[in-house]
Amino acid sequence: MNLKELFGKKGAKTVKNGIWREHPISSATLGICSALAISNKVENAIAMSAGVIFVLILTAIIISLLRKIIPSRVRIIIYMITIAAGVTIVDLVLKAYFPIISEAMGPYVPLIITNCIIMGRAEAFFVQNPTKLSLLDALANGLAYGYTLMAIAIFREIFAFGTLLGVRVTPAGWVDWVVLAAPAGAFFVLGTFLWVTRTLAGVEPPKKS
Amino acid sequence: MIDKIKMIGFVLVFGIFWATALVAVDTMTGPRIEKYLLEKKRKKVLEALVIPYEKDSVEQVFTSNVKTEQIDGKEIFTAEDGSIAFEFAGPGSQGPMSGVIALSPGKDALKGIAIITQSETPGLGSRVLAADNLKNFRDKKVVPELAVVPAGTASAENEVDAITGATLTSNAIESLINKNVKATKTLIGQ
Amino acid sequence: MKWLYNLFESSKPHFEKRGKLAFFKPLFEAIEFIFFYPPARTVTGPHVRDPLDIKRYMTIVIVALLPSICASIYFFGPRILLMILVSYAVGGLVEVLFACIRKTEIHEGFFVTGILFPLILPPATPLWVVAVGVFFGVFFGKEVFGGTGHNIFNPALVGRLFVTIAFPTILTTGWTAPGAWRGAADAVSQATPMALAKTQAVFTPVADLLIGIPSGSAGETFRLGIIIGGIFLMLTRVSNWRVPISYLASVFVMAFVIGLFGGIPSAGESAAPSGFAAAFNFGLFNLLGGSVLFGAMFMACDPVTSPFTVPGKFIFGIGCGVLTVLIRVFSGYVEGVMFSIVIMNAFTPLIDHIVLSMRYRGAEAS
Amino acid sequence: MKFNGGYNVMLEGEPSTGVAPYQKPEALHLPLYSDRLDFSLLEVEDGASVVKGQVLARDPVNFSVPLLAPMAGTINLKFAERHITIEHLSASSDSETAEVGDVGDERQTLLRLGVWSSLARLDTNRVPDPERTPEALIVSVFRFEPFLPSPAAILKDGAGDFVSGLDRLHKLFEDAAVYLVVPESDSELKGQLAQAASSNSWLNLFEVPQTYPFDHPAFAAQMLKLSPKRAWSLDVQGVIAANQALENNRPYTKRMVSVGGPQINQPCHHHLPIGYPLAMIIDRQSGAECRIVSGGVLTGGAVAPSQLGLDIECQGLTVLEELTGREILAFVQPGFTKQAYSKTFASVFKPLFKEKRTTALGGESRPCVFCGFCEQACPVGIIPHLIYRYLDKDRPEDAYRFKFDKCIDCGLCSYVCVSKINHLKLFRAERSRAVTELIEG
Repeated sequence: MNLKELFGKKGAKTVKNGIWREHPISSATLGICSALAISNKVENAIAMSAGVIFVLILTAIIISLLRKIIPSRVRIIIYMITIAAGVTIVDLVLKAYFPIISEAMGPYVPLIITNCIIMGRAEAFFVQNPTKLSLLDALANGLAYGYTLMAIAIFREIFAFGTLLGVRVTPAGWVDWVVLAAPAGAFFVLGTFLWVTRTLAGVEPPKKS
Repeated sequence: MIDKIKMIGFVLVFGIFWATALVAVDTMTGPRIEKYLLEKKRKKVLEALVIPYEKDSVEQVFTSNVKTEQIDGKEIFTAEDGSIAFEFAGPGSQGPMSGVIALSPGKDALKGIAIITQSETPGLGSRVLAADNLKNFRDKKVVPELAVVPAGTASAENEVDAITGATLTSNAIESLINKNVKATKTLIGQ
Repeated sequence: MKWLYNLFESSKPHFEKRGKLAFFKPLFEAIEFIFFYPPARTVTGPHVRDPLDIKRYMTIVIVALLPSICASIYFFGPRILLMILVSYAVGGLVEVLFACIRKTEIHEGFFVTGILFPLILPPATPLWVVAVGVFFGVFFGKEVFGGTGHNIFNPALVGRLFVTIAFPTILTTGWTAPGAWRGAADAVSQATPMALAKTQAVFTPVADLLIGIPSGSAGETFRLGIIIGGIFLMLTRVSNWRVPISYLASVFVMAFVIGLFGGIPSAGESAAPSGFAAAFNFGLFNLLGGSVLFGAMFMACDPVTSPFTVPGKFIFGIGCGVLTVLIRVFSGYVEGVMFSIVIMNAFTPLIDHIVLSMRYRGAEAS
Repeated sequence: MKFNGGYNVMLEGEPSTGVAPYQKPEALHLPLYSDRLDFSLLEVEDGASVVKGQVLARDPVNFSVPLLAPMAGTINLKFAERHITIEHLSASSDSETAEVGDVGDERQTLLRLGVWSSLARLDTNRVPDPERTPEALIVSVFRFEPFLPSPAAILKDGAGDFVSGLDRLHKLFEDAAVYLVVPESDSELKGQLAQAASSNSWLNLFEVPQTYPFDHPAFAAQMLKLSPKRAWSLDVQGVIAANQALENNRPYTKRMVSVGGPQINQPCHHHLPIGYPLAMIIDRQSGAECRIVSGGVLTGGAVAPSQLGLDIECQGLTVLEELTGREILAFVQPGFTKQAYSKTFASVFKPLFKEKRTTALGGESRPCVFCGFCEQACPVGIIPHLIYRYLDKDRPEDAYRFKFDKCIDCGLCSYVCVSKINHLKLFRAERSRAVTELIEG
């Protein structure tokens, strides 16, 4: 299967950029806050990624559909309203149907509003591109965010709780690495993740002035 | 001018649309959320009062076993055997802590403790607050005062063994219990 | 030694640019240069140089640590040797890997980190925790910053901090009583003097502290040896006296002041002892108890992570001392040395910057 | 006055104050270059015969200071590259010296007779402009850097010349103040100088501890708060030569040169003409590979193997053995025989002794660990490692912000460096860059 056949030339490029070359976390360092906070358990990471992907898609559809009639002076407000509404929906649904996950994620669900990936993509992409491309972009970026979160979460959950998706995977006598359960531990994992992916993707560090 | 009106109009329409959508979602989810929160509190009260319950039968067990009354704005839960439970909140060793304390019918001993929120050091202080360890507090005298003593030295009726390496959390919960028990006893006039 | 020299000479080609083992050239060179100094000459003036080099500089620190190392082996058994071995092996591996990948020399700073790290751990720490800690300390504490000379935090302390928050249960219960390994089959766990003082208001006598009767980190119990080693370091000018002395003095003064105002922990109902003598004793206990001595003599004075300006050294030492006592008395932790040094490490560049900008206030860029 | 830092390098082979007897050479090889000068303008032709004091070449950059013939003989320009060789030397008396043109003012006399090139501006260390006048003249009467000629040897029978030379220079420079840098300890010579100073208000003594580099004129200028732009320095020989030039019209072509170092059999002083063959004065102990350092071992430069004779600015020669062997486990040996700045060698338990040093770097180059030794050793109170860091990052403006301009290039920071960093090299490069910029801009 070929990306180009599937999505066309432009679409393939959008997907590739989103998932790897212009990875929102490792290349643009966006969405770090939630990546640090919500990556302690795979379960939470899935919920968070799903939430972000949902809001991203919602925003992509609405903004790209309305891109020609949104007055440019109020576009940021429009993004905000859309994102905030989407997040509130996610929050309410989580609270009602997945209360335990909602509690574990605490204030970070409402804080999806401030997740720069969504705002950034809205301003950089959705408002300038047709719906189909925007959808692809939203999906790609959401997936990139998701797999990053998952990678970190898998590592952290195994080391910090000895489990994977709640199932014990470590041998008897395993001692939990408590630090990795705390956001401080996420810093080390995320830092190493950024280092590895940036080296692989060939991202140059910012030049010193 | 027309631009401005258009702009304001667009934002208004857009906002109203989303407001409606949100109201709809809220009406759909609201009852479920409320029910969950209530159930959560009831579970903790039942835990503290050491009343067994099934996952699905919380509401039924609670309503049939526990009476709720308000004294000076504080909820006091009374079980059939006369033991009472009440919520508490206060400083732990690393951060705030809240939960439910239950007293025996004679109001001189602990019936049980359940923790709702806590922020003790994971793996260290939080071991004190684990359900298994909280069992050690059951039936301990709170008259004159509950005392947490170094591990392995508990002998008197009001003494609880501390956990090695978690003395500070043990001390924090000890003083929280003593303080709240005294306050509640004055409240209910005993 | 001739045979060894020939061995090095004959195996050298394998590590040259085209050789099979070219990747491991830094490791080969490091081992070779330990035995045979490189025949490096001066090129321009000064044509003669002082004979002191980094290798000897670091060796002196290890020499100063010898009393503590010997005492820890005496008190806690040959297990300590194993811990040191693991620390050197794992930390060395990280160091060598980085040097090989970066194609630089292997720097000597690790000699000190590798021995300091096991000495600041509880003596019953499992070996795998030692390995994790030293890996983390060297990797995140030093190598990611660019290696020896570029690190912001003391690598040994970074490792210690990591295992402390990663494995709190192990790191707070591994206190075996000194000498217990020779008697009981199971090492007896014993609360440290700082924990006893904080939770039960039991103050260990000064004489016991000096000889090392109460429990503590592997290297910190024999305090007489630490004092001797620290003075040796200061006399040889390897550590600058300003940091340890201001650190220790400020710990004493701070604890004394807190003692005067009744901050001494008391057991149960009885009121805290107060008065001049009690405050003095509290100050002395804070000075000798816990790891203040070890931290001041061997960790805080690390030249890379402490300020290089003279007033900065005093500020750094006083900051460490004040923070240590504050953490001990007012926080949930019984010991604050590690945290205070790491916190002050973070302030080091700021302290230097302020001191320099005051010293060169009138100076204008040309 | 408070003196911080400084350190005496204890090197074996200090030249005695005795002057070795003069042996007549076969030929003189005058290098056309020296530390500061470059005699690119030749004034003689191959095969010409010259008399003593005749101008052989001039340095067009430095106010045309001349290179003078020290003895009469025949010129050979082909013998060696960038050298003027004088062959068939004839014993000449003072009457046979080159013809003196019209006696101009005294400055022209000093310039023509080769004395002016000994003067140095303290800010740039270059030959000063003969049209200008300094505010102060600083003469260092003692040298602590191993091994420069001992003023005691030079002044043995020239003390009178020295004092009257100072008087003449003081008048020549329009009543400029003259500062003599002398050691704190008492000596006969110092007594004489103090007497001269007490009777002449323009003559001042500046006492310093007997430690390197407190004898440095630039250091004295800093401590005395003299403007380095307006202060010039001259060595003791230059003062005596100035007196003889002005009094007897004698050209300055013979130098007192110290020859020392661990490899020299009998370290002592020599009184030699410029261009004297180096091979004749270096009496080595063994055939080991050696480095000849011209000037002190800290600040001097190595003499190139192609250089055959004494150059015009050479003050002393120190011969060091090049390091060839490899020390075994040097970092764990007690070190009873090693003098060190720090107290990390067992030699601290022994009284001070002079050590036989080689050109060993003494370790491997490493990144700075902020041990602070360079700052402690620095005599002018700057922070060498900080300045090095900025210069290394090519940020000279920051280096000057931290008072890099106070640096006197004594080289102690590089000497004591644990990480074997050569601060001096970078500092000198920056200074020469700045001087070039100053002159061109």
